[in-house]
Amino acid sequence: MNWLPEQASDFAGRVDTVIWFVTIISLISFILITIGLVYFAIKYRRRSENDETPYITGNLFLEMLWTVIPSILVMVIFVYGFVVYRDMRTPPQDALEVNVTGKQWLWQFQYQNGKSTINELYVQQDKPVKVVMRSDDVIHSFFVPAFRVKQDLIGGMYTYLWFTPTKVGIFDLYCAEYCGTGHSAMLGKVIVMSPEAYDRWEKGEEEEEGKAVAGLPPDQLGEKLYKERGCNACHSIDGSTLVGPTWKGLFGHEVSLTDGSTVTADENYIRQSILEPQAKMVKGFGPVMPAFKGILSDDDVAAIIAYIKTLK
Amino acid sequence: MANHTIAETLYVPYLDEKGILSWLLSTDHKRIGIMYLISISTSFLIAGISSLLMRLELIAPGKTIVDAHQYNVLFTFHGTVMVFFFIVPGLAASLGNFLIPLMIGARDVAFPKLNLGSYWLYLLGATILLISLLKPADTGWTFYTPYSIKTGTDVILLTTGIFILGMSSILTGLNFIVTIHKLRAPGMTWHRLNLFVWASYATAILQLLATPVVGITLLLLIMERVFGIGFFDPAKGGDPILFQNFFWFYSHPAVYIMILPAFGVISEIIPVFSRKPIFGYKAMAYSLLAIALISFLVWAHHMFVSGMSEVAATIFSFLTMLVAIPTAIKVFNWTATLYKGSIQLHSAMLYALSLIFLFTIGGLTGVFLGSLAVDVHLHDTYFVVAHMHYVMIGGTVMGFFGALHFWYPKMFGKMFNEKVAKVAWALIFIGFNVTFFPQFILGTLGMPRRYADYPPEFHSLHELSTIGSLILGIGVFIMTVNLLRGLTNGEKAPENPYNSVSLEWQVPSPPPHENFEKIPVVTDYPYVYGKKNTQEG
Amino acid sequence: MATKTHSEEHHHDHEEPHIVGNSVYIIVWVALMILTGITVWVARHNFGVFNIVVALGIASIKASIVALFFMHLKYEDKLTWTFALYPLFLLALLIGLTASDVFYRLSP
Amino acid sequence: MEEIAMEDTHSHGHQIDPKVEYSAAKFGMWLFLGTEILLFGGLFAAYAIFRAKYAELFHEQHKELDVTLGAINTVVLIFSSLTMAMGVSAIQRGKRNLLSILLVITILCGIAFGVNKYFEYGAKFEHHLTPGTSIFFALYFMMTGLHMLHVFAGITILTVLLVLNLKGKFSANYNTPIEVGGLYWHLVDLIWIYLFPLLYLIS
Ligand code: HEA
Ligand code: HEA
Ligand code: HEC
Ligand code: CUA
Ligand SMILES: [Cu+2]
Repeated sequence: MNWLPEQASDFAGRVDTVIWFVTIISLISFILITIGLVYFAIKYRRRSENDETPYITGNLFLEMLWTVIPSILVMVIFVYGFVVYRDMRTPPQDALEVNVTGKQWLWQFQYQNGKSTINELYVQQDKPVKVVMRSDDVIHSFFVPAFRVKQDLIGGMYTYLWFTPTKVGIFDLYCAEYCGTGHSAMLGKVIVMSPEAYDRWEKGEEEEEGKAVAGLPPDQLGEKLYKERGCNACHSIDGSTLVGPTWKGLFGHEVSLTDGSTVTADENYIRQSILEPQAKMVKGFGPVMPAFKGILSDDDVAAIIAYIKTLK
Repeated sequence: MANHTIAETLYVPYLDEKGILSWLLSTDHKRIGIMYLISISTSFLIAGISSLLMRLELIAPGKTIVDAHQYNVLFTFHGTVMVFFFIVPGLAASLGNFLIPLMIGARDVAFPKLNLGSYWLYLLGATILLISLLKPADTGWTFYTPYSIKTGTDVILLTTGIFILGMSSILTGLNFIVTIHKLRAPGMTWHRLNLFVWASYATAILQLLATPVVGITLLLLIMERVFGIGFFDPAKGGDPILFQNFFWFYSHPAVYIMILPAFGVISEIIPVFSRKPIFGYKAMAYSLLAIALISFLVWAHHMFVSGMSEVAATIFSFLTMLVAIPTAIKVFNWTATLYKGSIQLHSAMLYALSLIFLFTIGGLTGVFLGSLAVDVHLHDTYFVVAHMHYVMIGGTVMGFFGALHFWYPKMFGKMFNEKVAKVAWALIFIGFNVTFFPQFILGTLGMPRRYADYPPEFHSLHELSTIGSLILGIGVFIMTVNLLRGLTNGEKAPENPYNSVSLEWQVPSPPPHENFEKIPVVTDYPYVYGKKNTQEG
Repeated sequence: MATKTHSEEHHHDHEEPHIVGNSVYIIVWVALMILTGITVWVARHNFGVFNIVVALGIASIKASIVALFFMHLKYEDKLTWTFALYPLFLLALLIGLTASDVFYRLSP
Repeated sequence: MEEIAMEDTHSHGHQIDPKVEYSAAKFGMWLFLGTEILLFGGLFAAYAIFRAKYAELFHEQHKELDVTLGAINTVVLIFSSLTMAMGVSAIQRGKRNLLSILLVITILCGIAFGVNKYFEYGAKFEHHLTPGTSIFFALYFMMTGLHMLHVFAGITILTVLLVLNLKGKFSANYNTPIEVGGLYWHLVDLIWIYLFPLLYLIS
């Protein structure tokens, strides 16, 4: 039965056992009640208007029974859930720390080795990771179903969660706390690598990525960045308006700004719009786009511009 | 109205006086009940239509009919209208108003004018909600800060509307508590009260004492937006989780404001259609109070992953489990009432039985969410959406529909078409399950709630859910039309079509303005069905 | 609750307003003034953590006096007492359980 | 229909028995006071949390408040509670004119309280202390502001009662509204009794 997602962290299995445990208790109570309902409704259906019925007002023993048994069961459920939860809240000393900042509407990860990534969290298989989180604006929530972990990110305070990934692969990361228009687009990936691959990534992603990426023409690299860096959360390429203006037909066109002036969307304007978005605000939009200065390299920006040019 | 004695008056049904003002200015509890009934049903249908739009958007990944912002507006509207305009005032104010005085043998509630005032407040709140639609809010029905402080949409008007509705709710609760304490007919002791009255009493306590807290919370939210005070804004040293604590201090008890009257309703329906006394009357009565009292202790189970302290999470998970116990007693006692009965599957009874079945699913999934380790995974996923609809529709709305069919002849003196009612019930029952059962699976698979768009792997289950919602919509539509047609084309109802022994059926249908020609003297509780000497059959 | 209110049922048949003499009120008022004086005086001295305890203690005494005498709570039935005290209990819950969150949050 | 017998009792018509009405009205007001306590409760809870969190800030900023003005207002309100209570006794003894006088004094006290607060707020705004200044001032303005609203509501109620009394509506036999209105006025006093030390006397 595939009603639980794949298990890819060490306590995914334990959480699932709790879920199964509660499911079985629930199923038993539910089936008992359903049998009672259906059986009685059929067996004692009204045969005539003058059916005789007994005057039964209650039965202390039975009532005690179905007070005490559920009480015991729910206490067991509580304790079991608590025990597993306590372990989920107690990271081991040797866990690798990663800092996460949630912003409307992207994830920014900072690693201890000084690297930083957007919307992609790189971790190593079988190595515990402690994710220390904070929010730049409203509340977000870091949710990786395959790991069975979730924790809100809150402005003005740090929160954390931890997990040990057990499977190499790419896993979905969702924002689970409603955070505005781009909430459903605030998606990311957790990339679990084998120790060797992780080592290589640590030593220099550029090399590795660079090789693959170097072969790409700029506009295709731009398209890749458009998806990976989360531009697609706010900018469509089909002409529809999301949180930000569409990129379709943007290049070379007049853009009206909030201060009443207009500019032509040339390379410089777009470059500035990406690096310091609040410098020139497009009319009809709020100041919500994060600044990508220091996050996107000059080459990246050039690639994105090349990509925007293709969107006629 | 006040001074003539009954003996001089002929029987004049309360419905007879015509003209809109004779309604809007009436202090007759029955008329006020009917006005609430019309208002909340309208709210339900409107919010239901908005949910159909949401479901249509979700029928496939990508944009279907609305964009992300419009989707957010839709679920905010759906959630706030369903919760604050339909289900919280819902059964309590409409059925409570209509039935409590009839059931306790009184001529009206304790403060009839205040009662009318409550209804006007409701209308005022609804008007403000409508104005707020010029720039509809997109916060979700929970108004979590700091998003609700920052968003550019009109949160102030919407929360003002809800604040006013809160006042209405408080005054209704107050009125009912006083009525039940002070206006019972001679001989109507506490252990002879209808369970619906007990349920209304427990609900009224929650309305009276939980609502002010959400009132001040929303007021503070408004002040944050207007004056920039910083209780909930981390940028100003405030604490966003404090908002959640305050909000749920009300909103958890509020879920029992929603469900308790429905529990009351089916405790009336089941004995009548099984011709058996309710099983364990006292346990049923006191479990209602127990639920109401415990419900104040569990609010933070909505916040297990919010960054609240682990200590608090543990305390609240423990306390949450406790509510399951009185509820379990109720579920088992209803089932036991059927034993050796003479069961008639009237449409009202079908809804009552569906309530037991569906609410059990909803309640048990609540226990999943109350368990800490499980909630971490399931929080803010479609599992929660499914849970709440199973308890709110499978519980409250089933109770509401059951009540409509059950007291329809009492309220209007007419009959609806029973066959059509059964067809509508079947469509609603099937449609409901097809809509919301897949959502449990979506949730465990990790589909987050409040998503305007979703990854393709969730497509088929969402599609199924949308199809279900259309079946459900058709069912609701047929039911509505059937009930409305009954008003104009229905046959005249017999005085007491189900041979109920409960007090409200002993007066003519529809009841006269004064309810009772003579104030009755009550000698037994309202569930004396069956042969008394066959204690054990 | 039911049995309690049940007995109250016989009660309200002969519930009459309770007339309190003005002399009682004057005494109560003098007491309140003295207590107000004490709070202000105490506030000028430092008792460490006990400051808030003393301040709230005196305020509670004053509030009880107002409720008992000015508001006639002393002469009310159990029902009124229940509904006068229960909100206070809920308030304590609201503060206490919220504190169990706010003051036990661990930072990572 | 054997089980529930209907018998004739002597209550005819729609009017509720005045004794029931009296006890219902009073009980209703007590319930309402419970709501009010929890309405302020949110603020008290916020106060408790933030005071524990920002003890220093509270201590520093409370010095901006004028203890003398606060103390005068306390005395004024407590005195008005006294006159209100005496007013209730007065009408219960049938002394209608005395009630009018006492109500006038109570209302005047309420107004004096308001005027006092007006100057207090004015001084704060002059020093640019507004609800947005800090959490402490947010609490100060919210708590005293909400209380002030209640004082106004109380004054309105008492004025209506005064007019009705002047029209001769109340007597030793019928004075429920006076007693119930009095309860509300005492609540206003009761809340202030807490606000005063919590806001003005933090040491
Ligand atoms: C009518 C409304 C209603 C009712 C009655 C309930 C009843 C319960 N609810 Fe639910 N709940 C909601 C409406 C309701 N809820 C809503 C609207 C939300 C979402 C809010 C939002 O975020 O938007 C929510 C969310 C919600 C959460 C938060 C989930 C999350 O966001 O992470 C939790 C967590 O504990 C929870 C728990 C419970 C429990 C334990 C009960 C219990 O009362 C259930 C008790 C009943 C039973 C258990 C079944 C009968 C008993 C038996 C058959 C006996 C055998 C049982 C056992 C042995 C276990 N609910
Ligand atoms: C009482 C409460 C209640 C009720 C009855 C419903 C009823 C329904 N709800 Fe809703 N729902 C909530 C309370 C309720 N809901 C809340 C509180 C939320 C959370 C909001 C938030 O996240 O902030 C929510 C969220 C919610 C979501 C999740 C949104 C998201 O997280 O992205 C979904 C999605 O499927 C949904 C669907 C439905 C459907 C299909 C119905 C159906 O049952 C509706 C059935 C009714 C109809 C289909 C109307 C039929 C009428 C007609 C067809 C017209 C007839 C006209 C005439 C006769 C004149 N609801
Ligand atoms: C949080 C939402 C958001 C994200 C994520 C986002 N943007 Fe934007 N963007 C906006 C908004 C809103 C505007 C319009 C207001 C403004 O000019 O700042 C905008 C404007 C722009 C413009 C100017 C467009 C015009 O029509 O003039 C460019 C170019 C742009 N963004 C590029 C990017 C790139 C590249 C990325 C990703 C690396 C990105 N944006 C990510 C919200 C976003
Ligand atoms: Cu970020 Cu939702
Ligand atoms: Cu809850």
